[in-house]
Amino acid sequence: MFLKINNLEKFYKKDRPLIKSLDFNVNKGEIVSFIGESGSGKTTFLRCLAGLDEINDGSIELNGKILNDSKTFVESHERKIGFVFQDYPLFPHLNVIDNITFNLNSKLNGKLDNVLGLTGLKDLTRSFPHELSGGEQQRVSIARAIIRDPDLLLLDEPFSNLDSNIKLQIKNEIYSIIKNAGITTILVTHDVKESFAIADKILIFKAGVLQQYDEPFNIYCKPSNCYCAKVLGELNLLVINGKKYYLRPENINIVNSSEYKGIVEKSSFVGKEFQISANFFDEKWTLFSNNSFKEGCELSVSFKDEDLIKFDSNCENYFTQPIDRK
Amino acid sequence: MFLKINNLEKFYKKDRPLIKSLDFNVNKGEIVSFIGESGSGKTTFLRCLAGLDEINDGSIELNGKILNDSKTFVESHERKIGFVFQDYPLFPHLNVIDNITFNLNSKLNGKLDNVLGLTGLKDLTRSFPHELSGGEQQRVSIARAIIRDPDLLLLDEPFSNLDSNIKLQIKNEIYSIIKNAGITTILVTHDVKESFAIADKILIFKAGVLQQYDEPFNIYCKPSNCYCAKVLGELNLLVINGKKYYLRPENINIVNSSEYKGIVEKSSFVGKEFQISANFFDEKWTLFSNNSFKEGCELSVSFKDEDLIKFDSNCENYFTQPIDRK
Amino acid sequence: QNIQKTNEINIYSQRHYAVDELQYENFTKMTGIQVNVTKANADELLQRMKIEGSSSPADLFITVDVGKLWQAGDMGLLQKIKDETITAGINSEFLDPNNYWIPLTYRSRIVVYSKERVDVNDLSTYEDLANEKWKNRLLIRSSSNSYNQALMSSLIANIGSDVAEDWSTKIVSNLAREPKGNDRDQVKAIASGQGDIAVVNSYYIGLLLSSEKEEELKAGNSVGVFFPNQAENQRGAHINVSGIALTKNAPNKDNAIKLISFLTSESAQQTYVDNTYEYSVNSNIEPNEIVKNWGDFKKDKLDLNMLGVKRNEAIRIFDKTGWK
Amino acid sequence: MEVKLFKIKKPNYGLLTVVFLSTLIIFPIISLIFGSIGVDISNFLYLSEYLLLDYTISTIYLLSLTLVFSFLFGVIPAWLISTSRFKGRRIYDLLLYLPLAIPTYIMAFSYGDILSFSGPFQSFVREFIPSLTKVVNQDYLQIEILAVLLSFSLYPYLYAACRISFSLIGNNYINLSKNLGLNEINTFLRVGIPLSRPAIFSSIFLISMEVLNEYGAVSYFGVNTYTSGIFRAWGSMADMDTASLLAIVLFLVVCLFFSLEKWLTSKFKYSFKSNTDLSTYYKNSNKKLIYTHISCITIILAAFIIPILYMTNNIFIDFKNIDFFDVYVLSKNTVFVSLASSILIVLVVLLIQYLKRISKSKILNFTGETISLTYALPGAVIGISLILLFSPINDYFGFLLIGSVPVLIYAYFIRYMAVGVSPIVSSFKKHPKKLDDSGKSLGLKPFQFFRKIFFPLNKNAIIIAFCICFVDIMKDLPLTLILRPFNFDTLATQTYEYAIEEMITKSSIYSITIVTFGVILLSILSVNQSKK
Ligand SMILES: Nc1ncnc2c1ncn2[C@@H]1O[C@H](COP(=O)(O)OP(=O)(O)OP(=O)(O)O)[C@@H](O)[C@H]1O
Ligand SMILES: Nc1ncnc2c1ncn2[C@@H]1O[C@H](COP(=O)(O)OP(=O)(O)OP(=O)(O)O)[C@@H](O)[C@H]1O
Ligand SMILES: [Mg+2]
Ligand SMILES: [Mg+2]
Repeated sequence: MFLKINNLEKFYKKDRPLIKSLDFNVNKGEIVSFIGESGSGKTTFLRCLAGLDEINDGSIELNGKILNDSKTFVESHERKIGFVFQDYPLFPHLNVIDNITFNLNSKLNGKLDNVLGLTGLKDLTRSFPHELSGGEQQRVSIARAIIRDPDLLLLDEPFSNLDSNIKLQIKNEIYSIIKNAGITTILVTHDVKESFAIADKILIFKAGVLQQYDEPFNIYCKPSNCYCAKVLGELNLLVINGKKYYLRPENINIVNSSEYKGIVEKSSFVGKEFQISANFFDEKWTLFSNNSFKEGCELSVSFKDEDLIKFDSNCENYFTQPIDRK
Repeated sequence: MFLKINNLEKFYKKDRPLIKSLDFNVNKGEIVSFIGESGSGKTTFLRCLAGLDEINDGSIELNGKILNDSKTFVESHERKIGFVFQDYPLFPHLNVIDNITFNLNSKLNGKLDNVLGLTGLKDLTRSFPHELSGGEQQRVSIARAIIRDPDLLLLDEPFSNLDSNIKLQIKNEIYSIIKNAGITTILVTHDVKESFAIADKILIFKAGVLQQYDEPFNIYCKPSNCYCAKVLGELNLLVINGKKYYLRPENINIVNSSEYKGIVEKSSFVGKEFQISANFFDEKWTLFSNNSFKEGCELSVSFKDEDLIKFDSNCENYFTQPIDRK
Repeated sequence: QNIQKTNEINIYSQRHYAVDELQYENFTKMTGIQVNVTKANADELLQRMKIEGSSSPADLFITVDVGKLWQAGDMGLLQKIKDETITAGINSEFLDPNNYWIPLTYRSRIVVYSKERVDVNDLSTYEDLANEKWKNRLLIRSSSNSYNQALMSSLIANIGSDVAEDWSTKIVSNLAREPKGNDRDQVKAIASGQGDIAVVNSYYIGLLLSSEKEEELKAGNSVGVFFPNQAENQRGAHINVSGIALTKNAPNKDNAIKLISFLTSESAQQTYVDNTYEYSVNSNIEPNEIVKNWGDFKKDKLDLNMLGVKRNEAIRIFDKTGWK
Repeated sequence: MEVKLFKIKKPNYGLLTVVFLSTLIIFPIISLIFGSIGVDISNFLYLSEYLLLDYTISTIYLLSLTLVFSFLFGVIPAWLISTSRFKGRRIYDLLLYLPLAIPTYIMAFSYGDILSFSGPFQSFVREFIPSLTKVVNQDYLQIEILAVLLSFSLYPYLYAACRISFSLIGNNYINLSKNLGLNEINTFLRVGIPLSRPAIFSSIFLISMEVLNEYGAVSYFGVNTYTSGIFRAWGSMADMDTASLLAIVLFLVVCLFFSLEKWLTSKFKYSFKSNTDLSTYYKNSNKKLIYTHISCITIILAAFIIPILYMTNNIFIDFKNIDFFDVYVLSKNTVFVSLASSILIVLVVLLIQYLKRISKSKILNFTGETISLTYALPGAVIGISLILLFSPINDYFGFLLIGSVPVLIYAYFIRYMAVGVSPIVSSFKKHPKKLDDSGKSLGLKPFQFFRKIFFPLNKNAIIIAFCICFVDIMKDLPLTLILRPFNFDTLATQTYEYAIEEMITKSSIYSITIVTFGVILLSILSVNQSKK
């Protein structure tokens, strides 16, 4: 176990714990994607890992060394943790190169070139932060973190301002850097696609509680509760004999006629196919089709019974208290 | 024509024009999505529209009134343009409510509640910016822009820090607000999905030049050049008899055997299906499949000839000079 | 170390004129004794001496207001000086009956008047300034000024506190403007016509009349000097002395005495009058030319210690009667 | 939850240092407060009955007027110069700091003389425009004019702090405000000023304390302020205890305001947003340019050039009597003590602010603020309390601490701490905490932190703090008077001694030397600044 989080608790106001009791481990070299709603405490958690905030209870252990518990607090600068901040603050008095190599004194010419190339900053080395576009600033911030081979890399929405092209490129490069160097990484992102693409494990976090922590495929196929299932993709609710079942949009086929009928509400082109919102049994469903349908059209669909997803009662929503996973 | 951009030119350094000659019109109530690479000048363009920068040549006309040309410059505070900035600055000394209602004095209780509800900020009205998460700050910034019914709404990556749930909700709400009020909107985003979902028109911008400006469906189906085609989705290159053809991943079917064979390089689960990178004729192709394939597997594919996309020679890349579209 | 000690004197002084330095230089030249001076406000110096107590380095205490000398004695900070050689040359009317301090120079608080608008015959005494006829014509500075406090103390001692209080009330109602500015400004105010008579210290007129600035000279020349209470059976003009005293624990007492006798010597007294417009306490020394022109005058014979004794009462009268 | 009794961190040297330093700084106050327990309060009651109400009213009136004028002279030019670029901007920027080098009482005496019957103004009118003689022949010693004169020499505090603060607002907020429909004036009022609240508050505090502690100019103008009460108790009634009691009451009132402000703004932040452009914001219309030039020139002329011309003229008049060797010796003394103390102050302020910034300790935060409060006590009272503090040592060891240069420097250090704090805090509060976080996560150790982030980011403010401290200490009177070694004069004491004896002419060479040092210092540093 490389990174061990034990019963971590964190609050800003005592009566409103933000992180109730977080408990998970990450192996060396793994990339964990941390998924949670806006304001759920993701950044706060990363700050605790980086030593910018103290935890209120529990412990954080990295590489066998306690970083923070009720007795110990290792200062941030002694932790060797790379952090790409959500709002990518850069030092205003330093240009791109100096920001990236800030506090590094060893010769790193080759490496620097490499990092500059991968983040597409070669032409901007002498620019100051305020002369950069949002995405460029973000890339400097990424470059600054990965150039120093941290023990643990924390990425807080690192790609939010990058266009798909450069994002893809950087993502792939970071992936290979991380994997080659075996840097344990925690990636906070809102884009589930991204998580799927590079994460070894996904951690779903909601209401201060870890909801599920597993490999992407497992989460997608065996979500521990309805919330987790929804996070990874849209879910259509179907009530059969008073029992609730869920269906993924891609498992629904549009057929000429069937017992399942609905009314089209909106159909919009999403590239490569149309996304259709329709009303089935008073529930709003989403499905995909290669054709567009007019608003008001009737639509018949079919699906396989094995694609129906069912949750037992305590998983119909999300967990509000930490569950014992041991 | 509500918003008219004529031959707009803008540079920071004279020898490196950022926007070479931009020329397009937007009708009242339309939502235009502005797509361009990181650092291509999108924010700069919005700043010019908002009157925070002066253009170097050409003109901007809103609602029949010249805002900026070689003789006129209407000051920013006289323009009534809503701007959600990319880095969502909030006044640090004002709480959420005061930030949102800054410089509004009319009674707007109902509206305020409405906006707060839609952005999910009801519990945070008394918080100060430094106590907000990244996504919350962004939502305040959105709320602040839409509460004041601008003539023109500029959204610069407004959803970059929002989780899919709240993003969807806000997007839909903004969409209906914009459509109801007939607010002309320019949306800068990196997420092509988003553009498809809410934009009436998409403007693709590259190398200082407008590449294509059309409805989403048209762009997807009739991209004016290779670059535009690529922006909207991945494209696989196929060379037949020395001629270049392109294929969309979704138009490729995996079959048991065919004359088109490739080697799988990586296959990753992206939710609902697997994305497969494979090597076909020394080109890197992307395709989708419901099953995972091992690295090194051989893969046979087929496609319909009508799905092959072909560009004439000057569209094989992107336009580097403004083209005359009249 | 002993030798070093005998070779210096430490002075806490409220006086800060160039002439003082000249005197000390002359003294050092004469005796080889080093003179160390700390110049500050009298009250702060008193406080400092009090706190320092027996470890105070000060040998001598010099002020420009005899009230503070009295106060120092009252606080037990001084020791008596009984040295005939010193007092011999000094006009006995300036001497401290208790021998706590030795006067160095003196000055009078006099009345000046507009030569244009005031008939000098209308002027008579300090008491007369309370007369109705000076309504809105009288100029004087604020009551926080120690010269005014000394003047009031002398009045209390001479005419009793009730009469003095009544006087003060009337003075306030006669004022041409709120008390403000320094003594020179009172003269300038007469020149500019804001008032007709003013109460000022004598040497400021000397300063004005010797000014290098033409306009100041004009202002100085526009007023006449009048010494009040000069008539027969009147007590004479109010005076105040600048004096020196030996501290209780003076570490260099012998040197200190030497300095005192030097400063009271005729040559040093001559140096004073040559450089300032004060009067010498030695009757043999004639004042500066400008000052001499005003003529001789009768001085109030009041025990100068009264200027300190009555100080507190004076202030309360000021406050009560609204003299700002 | 378990109770955390022991948190094994490294011993918090930072905290210890700060507590030690601030104890050093507020010790005299504490001793004063304890010393005043159980003193005879009859004089105090007497004063409060007869005078305090009166004194308080005129204090408040004078203070309000002075603050209004200082605001006009300080804040508006600071905004204009920070947010626009025009020819002459740099020279205005330099000149606008300089009136600080003119002591308030010199400003008052000079203008008193300039405007008086025999002054150049009235003489000129009498000579050349006799018809106006009646109009200009006024009593100029009015409280309103005093307020203007005080603000002439005090506005630079506001100017300096606002200049720092305004230039660190960041394009980002300015753009936001433009976009939300505010024109420049409204941006100034609704964004510039609120975002500079710490700067404005701390300099208003400095100015208020200067006004409250001002005695020379105030009594010359016949205005009785609270301080007059203190000196009346002390000087005239020979009652030091009452004087300290009054000083303590004032001190407590100030503390109250201070805490109130801290409490009110505890949640506010004033930093700019990171990655923002900090330079140029507003275009200059011709109208605005004219206005800018007129306002800057008027202020510089009235607050600096005229008094300087007056002094220079005096010097020529009195040229033959000037003892240049004396001027040289005094300059040496003055520069030495000012330099030593201002370096010390800037270092300590930096240390404390820096530790405050990197630590989350509440105690540190608290002490960091309190050290400015010593400024609320009149210098003379601090002087006496130091004598009180050191005389036992004198007794005990048998050597003299009081009246030695180290104690004098210590006294300056205590008293002028607030002057150094103001610009540095204004600047520190402007820099986003995010930068600290980045630095920490990039592995900066505390000292490196200072060298690599705080120093470069706050360099301007540090330079300005140093200059202002230096100039202020050069002007110091009450502390120097009472605590200086034997035979030790400074330019300020000499200026004062002549001025108080109504020999302004003679004092001019000394005051102009003070100003000259101020000019030299500011020029060197501003040249240094512009290299950047
Ligand atoms: N200093 C603070 N004081 C009080 N509350 C705070 C503070 N910082 C953050 N919060 C609150 O804690 C919650 C979690 O914040 P955090 O930044 O960790 O969210 P997040 O998961 O990163 O969200 P996002 O995806 O929007 O960035 C938010 O609701 C925020 O309002
Ligand atoms: N003040 C400036 N001075 C010089 N160059 C600048 C300045 N501001 C921006 N630039 C440059 O202009 C280019 C365009 O910047 P802009 O912010 O418009 O990009 P953008 O399209 O918004 O990119 P992103 O998607 O990354 O936000 C960038 O390469 C940037 O480096
Ligand atoms: Mg966050
Ligand atoms: Mg941008």
